[in-house]
Amino acid sequence: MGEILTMALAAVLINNVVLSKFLGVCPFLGVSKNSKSAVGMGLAVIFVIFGASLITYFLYYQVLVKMHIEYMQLITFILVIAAFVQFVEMFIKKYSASLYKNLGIYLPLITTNCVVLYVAQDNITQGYNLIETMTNAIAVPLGFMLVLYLFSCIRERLDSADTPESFKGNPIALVVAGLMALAFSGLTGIV
Amino acid sequence: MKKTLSLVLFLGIISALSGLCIGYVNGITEPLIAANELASEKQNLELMYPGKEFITIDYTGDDENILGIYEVSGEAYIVKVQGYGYSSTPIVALIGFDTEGTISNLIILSNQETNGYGSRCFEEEFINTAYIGKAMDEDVDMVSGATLTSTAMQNMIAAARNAVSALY
Amino acid sequence: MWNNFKNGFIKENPVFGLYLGMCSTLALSTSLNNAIGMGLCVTLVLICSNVLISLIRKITPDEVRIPVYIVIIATLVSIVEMFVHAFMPELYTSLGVFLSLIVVNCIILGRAEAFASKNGPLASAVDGLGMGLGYTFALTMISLVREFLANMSITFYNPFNAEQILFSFGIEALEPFKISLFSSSVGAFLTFACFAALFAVIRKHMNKKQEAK
Amino acid sequence: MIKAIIYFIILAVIYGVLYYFNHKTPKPEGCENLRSSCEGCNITSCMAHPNNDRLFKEENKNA
Repeated sequence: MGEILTMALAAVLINNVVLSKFLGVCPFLGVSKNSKSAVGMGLAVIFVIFGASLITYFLYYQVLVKMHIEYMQLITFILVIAAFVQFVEMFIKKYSASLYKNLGIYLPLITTNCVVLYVAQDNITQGYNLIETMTNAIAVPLGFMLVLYLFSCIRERLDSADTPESFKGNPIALVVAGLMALAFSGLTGIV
Repeated sequence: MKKTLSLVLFLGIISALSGLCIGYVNGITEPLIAANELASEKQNLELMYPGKEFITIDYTGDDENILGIYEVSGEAYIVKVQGYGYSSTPIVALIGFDTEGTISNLIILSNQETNGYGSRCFEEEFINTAYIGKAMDEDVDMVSGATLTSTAMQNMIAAARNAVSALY
Repeated sequence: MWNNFKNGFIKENPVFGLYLGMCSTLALSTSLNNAIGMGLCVTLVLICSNVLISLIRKITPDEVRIPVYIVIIATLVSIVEMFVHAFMPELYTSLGVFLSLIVVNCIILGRAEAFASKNGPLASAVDGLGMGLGYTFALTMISLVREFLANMSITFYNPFNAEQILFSFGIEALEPFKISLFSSSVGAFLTFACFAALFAVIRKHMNKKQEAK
Repeated sequence: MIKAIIYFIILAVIYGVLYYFNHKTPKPEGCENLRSSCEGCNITSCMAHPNNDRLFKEENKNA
C-alpha cells in the first residue's frame, strides 16, 4: 500500500506530466483561460486515461503478447484511444445531456492529447501490474489537472498584468509555466 | 446499410494495407534490433573484462531489480542491477564478482543523481575504494551528504550478491 | 508553391507561430542531435502522410475521413520508429517515448486536414517539407541555445554511429559558467518563451512592411 | 502476419463504426452550440477551435 501511495505522489508532484515530462502542453496552454474549463478538461482527461489504460493493458497482455504481434503496440493503442473517446462521446450524448454539456466539448480534443498515449505506453514499458497500472492511470492525469487548474488561476490574473507587447498571450504563459516548473522541482526528493 | 458497408470496406482495405506494411517492415528490422541490443550489452561487458567470452544466464529469482546475469567463462559473474536513489530514474550498474564472491569490478551504466552530491558515489576513486575488493559479507562505504544514493548503491549490491550467491 | 514553402519557416512556423507540437519541442531540444533527429523523423512522416492522404483524397468517404488519417499516420510512425530502432539505436534511446508520440503531434493531423485533403500530391509534399523543416528549424534554434548554455559546448555526432563525432564546438574559458538549469524543464519553458516573443516581433515587423507596400 | 492483418482490420473497423455512429448520434437538446475555450493550437480545421464559426455552423446544419 505504501509503495502505491509513493508511486502516486511521485506521479502527481515530482514527475508531473506537464512540468517535467512536457506532455500535454497544447491543452495546457489552450484550455487554461479560465478555471472552470480547466476543471472540465481535467476530469475528462482522468476518465479517458483510466478507461483507455485498462483496455490497452488487457489488450496488450491478452491479445498482442499471446499472438506474438507486440510490434503492433503503437497502432493498437492509438486506435483504442480514438475508439474509446468516440464511444464515450456517443454514450454521454445519448444518456446524459448535462454531462455532455460539461465534458463533451473536451472529448474530441483528447484523442490528440499525448498524455493519454503516453500513460498507455508507460504502463507497458515499466512493466506495471494491474494495480500499478490503475494507480498510474489516475495519478498521472490528476497531476495534469492540478497543474492545469493552478495555471488557469494564475492566467486569470495575468490578463490584468502589464506585460511587454511581444510577450502578450502565449509567451508570457510559457514563462509562468517555467516558473511553476521551478517551484515543482523543489519538491524532488520528498518521496 | 449499403453505405455503412462501403465505409467499412474502405477502412478495412486501408488497414489491411497498413497491417501488411508494418508486418513487412517488422520482419526486416526485428533481427537487426535484437542484434544491436546484444552488441551494446556486449560492449559494456567488454569494458569490464576485455577480450573474454560471455554467456547469458537465466535469472530465476523474483527480484525485479536484477536485470540480467552473465558468466565470464569460468572466472566471474556479472550482474546487471538497478536501484532507486534521489532521482525517479533508476541507477543502472554492472557489478562483477570473482569466483570467491568478492566484488572485482563495477561500472555505472546510467544515472540521474544530482551532480556534485549523489554523483560523488560514482567517481572512479570512490568506486575503487568503497566497493571494489569487498568480500561477500563486508559492508560497503557510504558518502556523507548523499545518503539516498549511497543507500541505493548498498541495496543494489545486496541484491546482486543475493542473486549471485545462488550460483556458487 | 515557393511561398507555401517559405511560409513554413517564419510567418507560419508551426512551432513559434501556430504553437503546434510543443510537447516534443520542449522535451527534445536538450541537444542538437535530438533536435535534428526528431525534426527529420517528423518531416519524413509529414511528407509521406501528406502525399498518401492527398493521393486518396478523392476516394476517401467523408464520414470516415479522420479514422483513415489516423490509421495512415499511425502506420507511418510505427514504420519510422522501427527503422530508427534498427539503424540508429542511440537516437532511439534518446528520443524515447517522443518518437511514438509523433502520432499525436498536432502538426501532422492538422496538415492532413487543412492542406493534404484539399490539394494535389505534389503541393502536399512541398507543404509537408516546408512545415517539417520549419519544425526542425525551431527545434534546432532552441536546442542550440539550451545546449550551449547548459554545457558551454555543442557536439554533434553521427546518428548512425555514436562514436563518430562530426562537429564539436566549445569555449573552455566559459566552462565555469555553465547554467545547468537550461538542461532542465525550467530552461526549456523560458527559452521557448523568449523565442516565441522574438518571432512575434518579427511577424509584426513583416506585416507592417507588407502593409506599407 | 495474417493474424496481425486480421487483428488490425477488426480494430480499425471497430473504430470506424464507432466514429460513424457517434457522428450520427444527434447532440442532446441545448448542447448544439457548445464551444470549448481551447485556443491551444491554430489548427483552423479543428471543430473545437473557437475561430471556426463557419465549420461549426455546417456541422450543426448536418446534425
